[in-house]
Amino acid sequence: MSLPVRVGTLLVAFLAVVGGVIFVVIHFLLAGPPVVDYAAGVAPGQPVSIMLQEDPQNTVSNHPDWVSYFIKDPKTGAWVHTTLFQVPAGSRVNVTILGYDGCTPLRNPFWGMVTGTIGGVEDVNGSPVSVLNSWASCSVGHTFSIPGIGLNVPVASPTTLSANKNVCGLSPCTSGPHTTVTFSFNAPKSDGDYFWQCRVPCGLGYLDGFGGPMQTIGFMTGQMEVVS
Amino acid sequence: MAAETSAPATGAGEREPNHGMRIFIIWLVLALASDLLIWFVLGPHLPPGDLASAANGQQFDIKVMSAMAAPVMVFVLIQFIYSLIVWRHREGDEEDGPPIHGNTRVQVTWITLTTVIVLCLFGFGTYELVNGPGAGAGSGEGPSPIVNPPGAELTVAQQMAPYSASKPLVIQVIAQQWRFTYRYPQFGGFETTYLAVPQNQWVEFDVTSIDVIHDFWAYQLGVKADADPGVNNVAYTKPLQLGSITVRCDELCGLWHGAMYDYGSVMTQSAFQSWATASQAHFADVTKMLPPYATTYDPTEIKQLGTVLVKLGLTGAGGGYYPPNDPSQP
Amino acid sequence: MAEMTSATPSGLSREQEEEAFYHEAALNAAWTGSRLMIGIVTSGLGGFVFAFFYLRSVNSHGNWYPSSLTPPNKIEGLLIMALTVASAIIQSVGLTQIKAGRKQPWFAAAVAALLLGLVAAALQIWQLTILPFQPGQAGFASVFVGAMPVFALLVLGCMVWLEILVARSRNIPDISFVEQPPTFDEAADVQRFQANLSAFTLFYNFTAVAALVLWLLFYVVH
Amino acid sequence: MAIETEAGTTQRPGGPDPVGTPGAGAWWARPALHTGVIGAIIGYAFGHWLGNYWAVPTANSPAAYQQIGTSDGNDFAIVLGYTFMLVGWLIGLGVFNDLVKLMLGKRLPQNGHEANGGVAKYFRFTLDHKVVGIQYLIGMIIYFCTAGLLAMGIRTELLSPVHHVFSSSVYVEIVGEHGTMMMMLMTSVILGPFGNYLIPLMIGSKRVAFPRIEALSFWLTPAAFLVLLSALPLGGFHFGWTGYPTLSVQDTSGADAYAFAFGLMGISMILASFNILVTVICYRAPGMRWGRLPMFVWGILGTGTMMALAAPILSGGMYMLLLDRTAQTAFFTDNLGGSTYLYEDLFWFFGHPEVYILALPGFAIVSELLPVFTRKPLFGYKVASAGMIGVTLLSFFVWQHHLFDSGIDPDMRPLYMLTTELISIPTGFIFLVGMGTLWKAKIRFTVPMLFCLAFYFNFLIGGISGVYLSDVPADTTEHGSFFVMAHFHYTIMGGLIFAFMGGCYYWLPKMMGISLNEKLGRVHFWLMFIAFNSTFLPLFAVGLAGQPRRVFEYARNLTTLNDWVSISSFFLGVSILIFIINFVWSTVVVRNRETGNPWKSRGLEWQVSSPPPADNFETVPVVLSGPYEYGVKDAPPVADLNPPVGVLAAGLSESETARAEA
Repeated sequence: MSLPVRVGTLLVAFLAVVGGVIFVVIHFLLAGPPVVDYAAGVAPGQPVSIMLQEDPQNTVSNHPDWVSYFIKDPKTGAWVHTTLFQVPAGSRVNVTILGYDGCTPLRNPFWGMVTGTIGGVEDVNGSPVSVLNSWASCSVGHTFSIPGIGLNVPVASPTTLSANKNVCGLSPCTSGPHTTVTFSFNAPKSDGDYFWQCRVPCGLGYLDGFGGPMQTIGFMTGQMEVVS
Repeated sequence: MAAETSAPATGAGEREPNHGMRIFIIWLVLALASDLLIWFVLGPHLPPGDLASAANGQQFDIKVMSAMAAPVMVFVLIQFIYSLIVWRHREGDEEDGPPIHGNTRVQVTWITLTTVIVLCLFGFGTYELVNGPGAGAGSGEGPSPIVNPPGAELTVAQQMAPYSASKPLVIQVIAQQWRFTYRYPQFGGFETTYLAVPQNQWVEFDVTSIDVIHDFWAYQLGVKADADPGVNNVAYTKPLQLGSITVRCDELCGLWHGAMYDYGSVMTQSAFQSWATASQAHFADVTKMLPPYATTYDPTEIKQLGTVLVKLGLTGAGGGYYPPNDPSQP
Repeated sequence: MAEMTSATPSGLSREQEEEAFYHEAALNAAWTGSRLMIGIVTSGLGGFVFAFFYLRSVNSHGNWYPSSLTPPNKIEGLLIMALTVASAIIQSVGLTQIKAGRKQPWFAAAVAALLLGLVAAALQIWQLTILPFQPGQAGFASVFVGAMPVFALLVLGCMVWLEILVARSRNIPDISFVEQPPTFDEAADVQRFQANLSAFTLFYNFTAVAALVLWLLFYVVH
Repeated sequence: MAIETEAGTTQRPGGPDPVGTPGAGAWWARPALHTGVIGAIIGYAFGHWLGNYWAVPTANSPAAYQQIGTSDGNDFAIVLGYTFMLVGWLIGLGVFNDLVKLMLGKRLPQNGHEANGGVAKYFRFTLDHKVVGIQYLIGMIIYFCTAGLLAMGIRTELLSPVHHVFSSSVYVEIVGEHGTMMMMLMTSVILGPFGNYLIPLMIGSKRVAFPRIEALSFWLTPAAFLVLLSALPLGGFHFGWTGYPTLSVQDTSGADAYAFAFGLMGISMILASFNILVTVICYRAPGMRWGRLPMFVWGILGTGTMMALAAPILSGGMYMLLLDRTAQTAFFTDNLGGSTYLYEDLFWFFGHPEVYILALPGFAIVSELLPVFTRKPLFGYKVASAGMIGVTLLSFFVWQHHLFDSGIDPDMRPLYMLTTELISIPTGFIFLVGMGTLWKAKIRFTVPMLFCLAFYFNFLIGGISGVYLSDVPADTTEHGSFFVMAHFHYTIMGGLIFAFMGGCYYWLPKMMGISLNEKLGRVHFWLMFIAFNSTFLPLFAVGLAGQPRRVFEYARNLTTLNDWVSISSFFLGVSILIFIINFVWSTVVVRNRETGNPWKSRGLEWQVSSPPPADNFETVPVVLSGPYEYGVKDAPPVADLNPPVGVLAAGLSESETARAEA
């Protein structure tokens, strides 16, 4: 091969490699679900109200059988398929979670205890509760736990057999048997990313129930980004 | 390396200096200096510190290993640097070097010396493991440790006996994705996320997991033990000073492995006892829900499962990965 | 290289000499290679044997071999093992024949061994489709489901090798096994065939031993 | 055998390629890379369809593999897809052509001529060990750079303890991809290119024992590489390179890619080592006694032995993992009679020899190069070879030191402490040999020599830190921390990769007939040496200060050290980039021809022209003396390249001569 051909081939190969790397980085490594911003327009220290729902499936993704959280966008009011949200530093966060999913026993019943909320309780359909027993009764659907700030809230589930067999079938859920869980906690004063997760083994079809949606951001685990 | 630096070297025609003696003297000075430095200056600050007996033992081991290694390293480095400077190729010299194929005395000496050093280190390490201050060096020894502190409690009945300051404190470490919880069987078996240990008392960690493999690493206590599902991995340490403890998971356990850490503290005897009693009361409600204390747990088989759950087709807290007719469904 | 083909004291040209040199190296390679293969496969099967004894000694949750486990059919197991061993024995007997210069008896034995081996592998695969237990039902079940396809694959691989030998032997006249063939090429061919056959026999007999060991583990010891 | 000489053709050592002769028919009709890719695509599609067809629960068999329905992931389809993809890839490359011919009773030509296929031959399944060597070389550089880029990603994330560039999921994916790619593919970084290319030349052989197996071993590596990368679109795998269950059984489909690729690479290792071992044992030239074997060959012999005996365990372990993930066996699930310790034992029974598979070729290269650039015989030839044999043997008896804290057999720990510390004795031999060879030498600071010297420096730190890890109490702090990470980067990156670079600068004139730019080479060396040490030396401190491996959040007081390391690592990346530029510039653009023996080496491979003739040697050489007789008065030349006719015949066995005469 002559020199121009060789150099030309080299250039093409070089561009192909650079293009490939950029594609992989953007498409696979930096891609992720959107972040729902609860901090925009809220002065630091002011309370924010966030709303989540947990669904027995996720028919808007390519994993229709995976359980999933959805977060309500404060601006549009639409349910967003993500588990990332931003709150202002040092503010009181009022959380409402709509539990549309049925019950499952916790792997460790210890997580049936409410910790880290203001007052140490959560309100299940309006009445305060501090402990839910997921082994003896059908009471816990999922949990909302932020270990970094010691927060653990078991999200109650519909307790009757018929309700559990007739959970909503289309996400984001708008109707069907569900519970409403509310609680408040104080966001940390310094900014940073705090991961949150569910502790119920709800990754059905995965060993220990902890694969799939449990370890995929956008389904049952995500991050609370504290911004100041 | 010092390859490019030009240092004064003996000319070719001059009397051959005694290279061996030169290297030996340089080595002696530097080795001595580095050993003194390691032992007296660096030694007391070496990780993981001296908060607990196991940590202390590890610090001592690292100190001794460093003191042993430094002369060896210094020797090899000096030998290399000296050779590179003195015997570098000179411009215009196209002759080959002297045909030295080997030297039996040097070879035998080297092999003997390295063997002796290695065997000494082995003897030292074994002594430290078996008889050192750390009782098993703070590492996980499995369900039946060979090195136990006095009064170690290895059966469930022994571990659940009421707390006494004269016996080791038993703490069960339960690892799960992605949090450690600590269970204190001597205080009614309450479970908490905070690790508190008393000063000047042996602590027995019974480490287990209810899902994948984790590793319990209480850095300042000098304790590291894998948390395997279905296995009770025992490790001992004796906190000697008051202070805070960092606990990290040291075995990749999935998505949030990097965020699986928490903190604890070494308290005085009395502070610990009042903390434990208060916690026992605080967690009383949730303690009633916990499975009876055992060395390992199998959440895929839950004896007290509610009727609605059973009617839903659930037998335990598993993922239903294995088919329903298998004996267990983790 | 034509200019180097001058005669030598041994009567060989350089070309022939090199040919002979690499011919001998190839014969040695068959010998060495078969032994090394046995080492490699021993190591591979050793993993399963280790798994067998490790899980058996741990007996985690009493689930190594629970009483609820229906064992694999003993007759099937015995048959698979016996067919493999018989195949290896028949082929080995055939080898003594061809070494004594009788190709046809070996050929018949090899074809028979080939059929028996294929039947054994097929039986093994069939057995795996009708097992009376779930793969994850017990430690024993897991090791069985893991090891047996590897064993079947091993036997199948041996049968491919044997088929190659059978196919190749058809191109070699019977008389070549009785007396030295006339040309260098033909002689080399026969020798390579014989070296290959010896290597195969050794490896296949090893496979038969492996069959016996696996049978003992899964049907007798368990 | 009839040897027709045709104009414009050269003899190929392995015989004609099974994929046809160049010039015979259109290029696209002959098996090569593109047909392999087509075969792979067809194979994957078929396998994937089969997996969906067979395993997805239907109305008739709802219970079987019900997890596929609930988990939204059919691992059967993916694993079968990979399997058939591999088969299609190999069929497309023409790997099975000769097997089919043999099964049909046809003879394969043992010898033959073939036109020099130009660049095209490098994209084909070929029986020429020199082509395979070059293929390996390019392949290994690509794999190394891919994994290296991922390492840059890791260090970018670790710039800050709280603010994240990647999500934790992607971070763990990158860590796993980097580790696995390096650990599985770099096993062949020296045995592949230099071993396959140079071993026949070094032992004076015109051929290798099993050219088809050798070529197959290479063509499995791109498959393993791409399968491993395919984990990214599948969602990655989140358990590092060790793949401990039950995490790896629990993970999503990316785990299939990990297990399949790693197991496949195990097979490639077995095949490569099988060919090399038999070649060294059976194809040495007359006079190439064991006592005259170059050190490089000794090292590769040890490496091959470890590969051949350890890699089957790896492939077996990965196969069990795949079964647990697909067929729902329970090898590693404790509730069902399995044990995670089983995997840990199987993995490390391979994994520890593997560490020496990665170290020994480095020893081999430096011991080979040192005499050339000191112009002295190797000091203590027997000690050096004994060291390599010792490392090989001992490497099988140390694996449980990875499990000191795991809770297995506490009473076995002193034993493994002993074996682990013992292995530093044969490793020390290599240092003795190095120091002895430098003694009173005439040291030439060429680029390859610089890399060799850096090897000794880096491996000294790597080796000594390894002794800390063998001590159970000290290991309790260091296990699983960045200390371990720094330790094995010192031995593998600082050892193996530095030696590999030295080998590149030293042997590229031989292999390609092209010398690399020396100025750039020096810049590459100094930058790489300084950046490497600046990257990994602080990590010992980071580890001792309590930072575990594979975390994306770390203590804030370690930020400065981590930032220092990250920035150094970017310089390390730049140094590799300089190497790539040098490599590409020298081989593609400038092409500075080098045909002779630029290093005045006595190595047998340097006695023939560069690059060597197609058949390696005009005639089979007769080796007359050892390879390191520098400065020895009246030392005979290393070999008689044109021995009188009859010498070869004299070495043959009686019957052989008699038969040949007939």
